[in-house]
Amino acid sequence: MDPLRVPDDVEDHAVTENRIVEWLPDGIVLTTLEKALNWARASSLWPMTFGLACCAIEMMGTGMPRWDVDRYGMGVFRGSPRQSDIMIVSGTVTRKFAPRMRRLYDQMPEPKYVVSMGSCANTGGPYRHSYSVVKADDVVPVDVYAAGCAARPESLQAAFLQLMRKIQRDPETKLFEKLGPVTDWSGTEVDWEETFGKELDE
Amino acid sequence: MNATNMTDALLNALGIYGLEGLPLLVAQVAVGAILAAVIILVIALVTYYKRKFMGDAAVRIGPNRTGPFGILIWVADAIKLIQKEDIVHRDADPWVFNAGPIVMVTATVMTFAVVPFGYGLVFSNMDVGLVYLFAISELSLLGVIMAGYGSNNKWATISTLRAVLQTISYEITLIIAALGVVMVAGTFNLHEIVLAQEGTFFGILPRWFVFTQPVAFVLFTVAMFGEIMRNPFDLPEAESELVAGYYTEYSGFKFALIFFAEFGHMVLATFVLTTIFLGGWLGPSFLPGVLWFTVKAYFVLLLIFVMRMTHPRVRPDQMLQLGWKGLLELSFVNLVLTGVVLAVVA
Amino acid sequence: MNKPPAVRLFGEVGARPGGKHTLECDPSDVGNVCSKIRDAGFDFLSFVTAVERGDSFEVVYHMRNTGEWERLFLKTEVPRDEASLPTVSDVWRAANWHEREVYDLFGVEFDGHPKLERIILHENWVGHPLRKDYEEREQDITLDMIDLVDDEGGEDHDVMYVNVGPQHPAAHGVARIQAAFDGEMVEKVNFDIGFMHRGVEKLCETFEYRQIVPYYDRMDWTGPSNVEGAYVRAVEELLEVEAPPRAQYLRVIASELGRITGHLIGVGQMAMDLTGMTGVIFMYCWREREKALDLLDMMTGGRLTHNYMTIGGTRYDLSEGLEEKALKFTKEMREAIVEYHSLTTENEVFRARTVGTGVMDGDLMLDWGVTGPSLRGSGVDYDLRRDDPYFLYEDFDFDVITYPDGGNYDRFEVRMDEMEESCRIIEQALDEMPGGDHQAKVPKRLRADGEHYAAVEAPKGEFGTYIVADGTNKPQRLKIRTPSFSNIACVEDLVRGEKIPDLVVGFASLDPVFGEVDR
Amino acid sequence: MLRGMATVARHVFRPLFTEQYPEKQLELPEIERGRLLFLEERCIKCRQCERICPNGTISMEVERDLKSETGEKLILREYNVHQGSCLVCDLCVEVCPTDTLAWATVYEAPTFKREDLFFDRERLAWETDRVSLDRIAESTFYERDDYVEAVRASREGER
Repeated sequence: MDPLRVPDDVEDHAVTENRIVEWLPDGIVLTTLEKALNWARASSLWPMTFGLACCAIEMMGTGMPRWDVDRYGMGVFRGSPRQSDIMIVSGTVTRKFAPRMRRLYDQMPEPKYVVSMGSCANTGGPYRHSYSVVKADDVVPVDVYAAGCAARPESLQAAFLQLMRKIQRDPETKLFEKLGPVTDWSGTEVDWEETFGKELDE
Repeated sequence: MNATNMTDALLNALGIYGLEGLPLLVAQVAVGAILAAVIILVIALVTYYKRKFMGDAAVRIGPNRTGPFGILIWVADAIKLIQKEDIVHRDADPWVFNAGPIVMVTATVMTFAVVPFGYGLVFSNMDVGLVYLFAISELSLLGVIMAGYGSNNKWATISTLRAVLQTISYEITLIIAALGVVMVAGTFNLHEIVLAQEGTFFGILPRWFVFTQPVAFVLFTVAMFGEIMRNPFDLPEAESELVAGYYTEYSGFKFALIFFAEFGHMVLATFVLTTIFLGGWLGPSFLPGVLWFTVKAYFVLLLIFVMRMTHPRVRPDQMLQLGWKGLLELSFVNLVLTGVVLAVVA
Repeated sequence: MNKPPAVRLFGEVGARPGGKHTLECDPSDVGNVCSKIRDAGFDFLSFVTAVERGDSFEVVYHMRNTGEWERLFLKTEVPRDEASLPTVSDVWRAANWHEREVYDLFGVEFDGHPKLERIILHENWVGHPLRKDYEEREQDITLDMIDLVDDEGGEDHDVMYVNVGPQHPAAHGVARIQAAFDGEMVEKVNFDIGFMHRGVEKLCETFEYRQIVPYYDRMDWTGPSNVEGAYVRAVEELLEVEAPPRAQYLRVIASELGRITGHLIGVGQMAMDLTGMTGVIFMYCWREREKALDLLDMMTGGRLTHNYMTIGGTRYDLSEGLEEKALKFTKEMREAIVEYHSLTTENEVFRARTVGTGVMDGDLMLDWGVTGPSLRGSGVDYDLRRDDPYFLYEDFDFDVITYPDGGNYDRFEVRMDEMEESCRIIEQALDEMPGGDHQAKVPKRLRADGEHYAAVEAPKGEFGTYIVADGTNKPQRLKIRTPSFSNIACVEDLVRGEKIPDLVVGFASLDPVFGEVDR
Repeated sequence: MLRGMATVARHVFRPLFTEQYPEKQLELPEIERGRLLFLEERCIKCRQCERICPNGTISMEVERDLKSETGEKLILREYNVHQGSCLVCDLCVEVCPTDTLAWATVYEAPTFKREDLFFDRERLAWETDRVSLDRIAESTFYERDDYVEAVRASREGER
């Protein structure tokens, strides 16, 4: 077995179930509360100061005046994994670094999200035939993949917006008018239940 | 509003008179809780304002998506932090670790009790207000020590050592500088200290202690920056060196408490500076006193923000050098001079 | 003195001449020969590497005489089975890390080396990847193999061992500094690098010559356009292709824009390490950087990874409207530099923090192999743009900035002033832009033979490429000499006895980029 | 010290530098390399792009068909571009003799699954048609208006 693979017993965190809601009885407050919680989670994603390679520079740029992710409430970069909500895998994940990255991920409190930024993190990118490079999703479960090499700040922001959508589980939410409904490659709209329903039920 | 105690004033305003014993206690606690909530709201708004102002100064926008102008961002932050997983890691000392933030927040909120926001608008009009203020605000250092020790983390340890060093070094200057004011005003009661600043020199210059005690003002401001651990004295939480200082290991709700306590401390400092040196609520009568107080505190807050954005932090040894070899001597000199002048004038 | 050094020296040091700039000797003599070479004035060791030649490894040393601008290669062959030779880390300190790297990637052992351990790969790694017969296999690296603290030092309870990194706000990427703190004092630091090792050198052996350029972009991600030059220059000189003057001027513009973007990050990050994340100076630096990136985007079609220089020219001609935008930018840049100064060097706290800390004198810096602004901050007047001109840099009028004291403050100031010089060069280049084509005629299939080393002055220092070609369309070995790798080696001397905050600042003042360090 | 604070204070009143991304997008230069497009009708199956691609982002499958009715000797079976590993280096576009490949200034591609970054032949055609044809048509850089028109016409005919 590849030692860097995610062990099976780690719960698929992709959309983590809400602990508070779990023990509440089904009914009145549930949906409203859940909506409020998801809104709060989506509006206050604090990223970890976690730069790897070239994309890290663009990630930093995304936090800087020109693009200013603080607009989405993401401007609070935290140095400590304990206080951050989102890990941006901004660059090549090497074999030597992968165990450390996994540990950082484990140190983050639930609910936590991972954005894989750029070709290196997505597939190994330019270095995919190298002896020392692994993919981001070999190590941690990834929520959103942002393409590009290096991913432009807009591309990363689009990924953030998609992630917020995913957290809110609402294809129609107002925050993201520009992006339109989620479509798959053939242009048909994604069935939200089908894509995320499994995670919702668990 | 003649009562000099906000609790009584509020009870009077609600038409509740003459309570005694347990009902009085209950009523006071209830009113106190409401007022504490107001303070908490103010501090929360300050966190929002800070992000907006910092954005402005860096030619960017700051939060603008959550609610109108992003004003709900602190709500989102708070809800998110409260529902986050609370991690107490294996090597931590759970009791000390958990109690630290609570001590910090309690100490911070308690200190607001003696700050007069307007004429008669003070939660508790103590005669030893200033002493109470310094004593209780020091309690939050205990919280810092508990947090740093309980975390069992090396960065937190270094940070705690720095915090203790720094607070001890600047506390003395802070108190001695304030003593100059106390000597002139002749009282420890904050409410009366403000009243002692009434009137003007030559009809223009207000009789604020910033003008009668300028050296003390400068010393107090510098020591205050040391005390609230903001740039250029933010050694304990130096992000680029110590990750997040003594709260490196905190997550979720406890982190929110610490965050809140830090901001509370900052807001408190602005209030105290306003009260002692800038004449509190005093000002031309076309605005109510509370508003004058707010305006003054706002400018002090701006000063803190701008300092924070502009200045690098000093090194620990430089911090100690400044504290023990500069400020302390000056503060004593100021104290003696004030005494001499007062004796001569009397 | 006009004779090439190899001819002049070979009798003196007891080695055979192997070419114009090359000496050869037996492996057992290396230590002896090297100390003689050093005595002859070669004070700067650029790199040490190995090349596989059938059944043996050829170990190559490249030295420089910074006073008179001479260069020298020393080669020696060791058999593959018992690859071992004496160390030269006592001759040049710079050899320390380079020899460890050769040991790590080739398995060549250096007798008498103070710390011959793996430097880039994980200590449990099996095999030496740059050997031609290396087979990729499952490496046994798992979660529980994270050694948290290096506990050497035993029972000394006054000393606290701390890991700074690999994930730390001041790690500038992913470096692990194992530090021993005595209270606030830094007793000892030990670097653990290689977290960003992507195996570029091995990959490049499988690429055709023109496929390698984009990989250079991804090494120094703060100013990629300079780094492309290092490769393009080496290949052009090897193939004896000459790019037309217009292309050279375009390359100069791209390089200098890249230098500005690189220095803005260097300056901003150092200021941020001093101020904390709430400081505005880094944000202001990024504002100017975005403008420069826009220009590069217009010029090259990519914001960060340009792939602009081709062998024999540039990919695109000067885009329309770039000239006036660039002139506007240089004007704004000069204004911005005044603002940066008001926030940093004119600030008393900043001066108190940086002047006189992290001081290292020029000779020691050279001994460690430090180049670039970090070296010039120690008063050594050494700039490849002037001393070994490329891309027609000799046409331009610019000053080489040096500051005398060698502290953190001086290194910071060098970067600030170099940005102004870059603005000057850009203006000159736009002003005197020659006409003509931007791409020379180059055969589609490139085949090269021989070996060559060429370097450019990247924002961090001397960025060089050592190509060994074997007549096919792929290089047989490509050694990339990166400035940051040599620069950060000196940190252990730089910060010893300083305080924790100065460890962070001293490290930042060298402006390391980990794509370069680890490749 | 005070000058630094003055600088900061001055910036409070400066115009903002921020681009509000989702509402406002930058005008990118025409040579911006965003996403790779494949205009299949032009392809002569020479496989040069596949060969020049450094990391195997482009992969194609060509079959030799000597008895073809259309007269073409080579038939393109597969043409895949893995956007997830593309390093936007421009080598394939440069090497293509018939301008089959082109760049669109499209950069947003957040996906929830890694497989969604994989573009096979069908998807490339769709992508070329929907996302980027307009942008290419507006661009003078590629000088292929006629071709874009032709592709669009043929697509509409198919529907």
